[in-house]
Amino acid sequence: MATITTTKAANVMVVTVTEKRLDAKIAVSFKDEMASLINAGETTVVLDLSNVGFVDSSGLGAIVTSLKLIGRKGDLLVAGVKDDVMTMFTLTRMDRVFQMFPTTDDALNSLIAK
Amino acid sequence: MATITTTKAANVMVVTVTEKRLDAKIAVSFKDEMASLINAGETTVVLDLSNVGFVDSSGLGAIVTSLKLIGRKGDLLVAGVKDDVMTMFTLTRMDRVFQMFPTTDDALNSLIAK
Amino acid sequence: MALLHLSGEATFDTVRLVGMAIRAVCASVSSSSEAAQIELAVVEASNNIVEHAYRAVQGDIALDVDIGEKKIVIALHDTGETMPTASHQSANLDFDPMNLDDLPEGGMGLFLMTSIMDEQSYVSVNGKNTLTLTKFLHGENND
Amino acid sequence: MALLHLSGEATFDTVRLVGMAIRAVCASVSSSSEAAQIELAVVEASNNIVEHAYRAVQGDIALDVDIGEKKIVIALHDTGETMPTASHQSANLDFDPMNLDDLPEGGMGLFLMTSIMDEQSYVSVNGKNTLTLTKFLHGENND
Ligand SMILES: Nc1ncnc2c1ncn2[C@@H]1O[C@H](COP(=O)(O)OP(=O)(O)O)[C@@H](O)[C@H]1O
Ligand SMILES: Nc1ncnc2c1ncn2[C@@H]1O[C@H](COP(=O)(O)OP(=O)(O)O)[C@@H](O)[C@H]1O
Repeated sequence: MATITTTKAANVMVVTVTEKRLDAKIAVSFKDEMASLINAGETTVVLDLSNVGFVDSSGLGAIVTSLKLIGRKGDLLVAGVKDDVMTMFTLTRMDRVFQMFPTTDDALNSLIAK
Repeated sequence: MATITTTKAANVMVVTVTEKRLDAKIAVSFKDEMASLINAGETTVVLDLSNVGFVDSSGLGAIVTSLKLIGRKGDLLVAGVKDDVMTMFTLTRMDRVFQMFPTTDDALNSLIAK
Repeated sequence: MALLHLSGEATFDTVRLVGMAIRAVCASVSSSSEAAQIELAVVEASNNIVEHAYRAVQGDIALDVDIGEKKIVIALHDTGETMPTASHQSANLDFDPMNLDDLPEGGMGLFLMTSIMDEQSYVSVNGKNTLTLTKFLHGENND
Repeated sequence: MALLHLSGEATFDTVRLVGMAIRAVCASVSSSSEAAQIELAVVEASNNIVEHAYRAVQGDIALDVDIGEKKIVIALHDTGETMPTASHQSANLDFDPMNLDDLPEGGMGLFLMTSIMDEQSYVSVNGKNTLTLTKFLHGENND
């Protein structure tokens, strides 16, 4: 079962995590699905976490892996992070690594503005 | 520790349950506190359950005991019942026994209208 | 999908923790209102163990919670007094809502369990009582 | 106030149920955001048991959850490999957020546990490992 759904908006791939928990149980599948997309050339990605109520360090690690895979070729923006999940980003200081936006639209607008 | 707080509005006693759970752990204390009030002559009571997220059959039983104690001398109106707690009233058909109101103010208004 | 065991001393404090834990794990496969009802059924069953199975004596309560995609099965174990057969077979609640004297102040626990859960079985073997409650899940888990 | 035991086979499915149950019982004495953090700490500790203590072998995970008014104490038990002393003493997470190559993809679990919980101890006796996590509660339980 896929952990994500995707929609293409112009040259941006919006990836929505469909699971409520991005944790050790699904981190590997999620990482693989992200890698397929990125390897297929999708290097400007908005990751929509608005369905996600819990992220553990394997889930966060898989997001970091995706960012590294994209590298300097593109962008990985994170959108829709709930408060409890945001704590995970701030505790690990990953809020300074990722560009974070309240909604997918905000993330898309920031890309258009460039 | 008291399970309720009270405020008097005209001849009506508004009883607010302060506990999140009206269950077997506190049903006896709650019943005793209600009995003291009723025995002291408070026979028109609005019971505010807006803080309560869970009621079990001992809690519901204690409310019924209070109603019986008031008897035909007065009134016991129930206000602020949350959805999950309402299910308890409907399953047991106690929603047909008690006059129920969305808020304490609605309950007070219905008494004034009389 | 996964099995979780819960246990503790049979007290009303433990029942609170059990209830909250059950609601949370059920909400992962069920709607939040259905999870709240399952909590109620389990709390009623657990209160009965504290109040009736152990009455004045101490003892433990243990639950096996099986969270599946199609059903939730919760087995409650105690080593106290066995429930009389008459009790768990007559779980009705008849009263006239208009007649104050007729209103029940107790005896609603078994009725609630039966109303909420789809299947219920009770066995007592070698002093160990097990009440098994099953809830079948329907369609999407909408909150 | 009350002690609840949780246990199950050490799998990521069980860890999910444990996490949700822990959050729910902690929320009864703590704020909902603090309860979410405690869930995270316990999930990290539990994942480590699945991934490192048992690695390829099967085993059980058991938790004692002590919910008090002043503190929450959670003890995690396993009978797998013992954590090397170096591991549970060096729980830092240093990296340059601007340097892509330097970003950690793992190794954040112990750091998170240490950041979230107030006290942490680890003992291994006769093949039984126990990690004890303590969180002190402050003031009112506001949601
Ligand atoms: N686990 C049990 N062990 C022994 N007796 C029980 C148990 N559960 C229920 N009973 C008996 O069945 C009766 C009805 O239970 P219930 O409907 O829950 O109402 P209540 O507990 O309020 O009396 C109890 O009064 C008790 O006599
Ligand atoms: N319960 C445990 N049993 C054995 N080794 C452990 C345990 N927990 C952690 N470790 C060791 O400590 C290291 C750091 O753990 P952690 O910070 O959680 O990161 P990660 O699990 O992502 O490697 C692990 O890689 C492992 O070698």
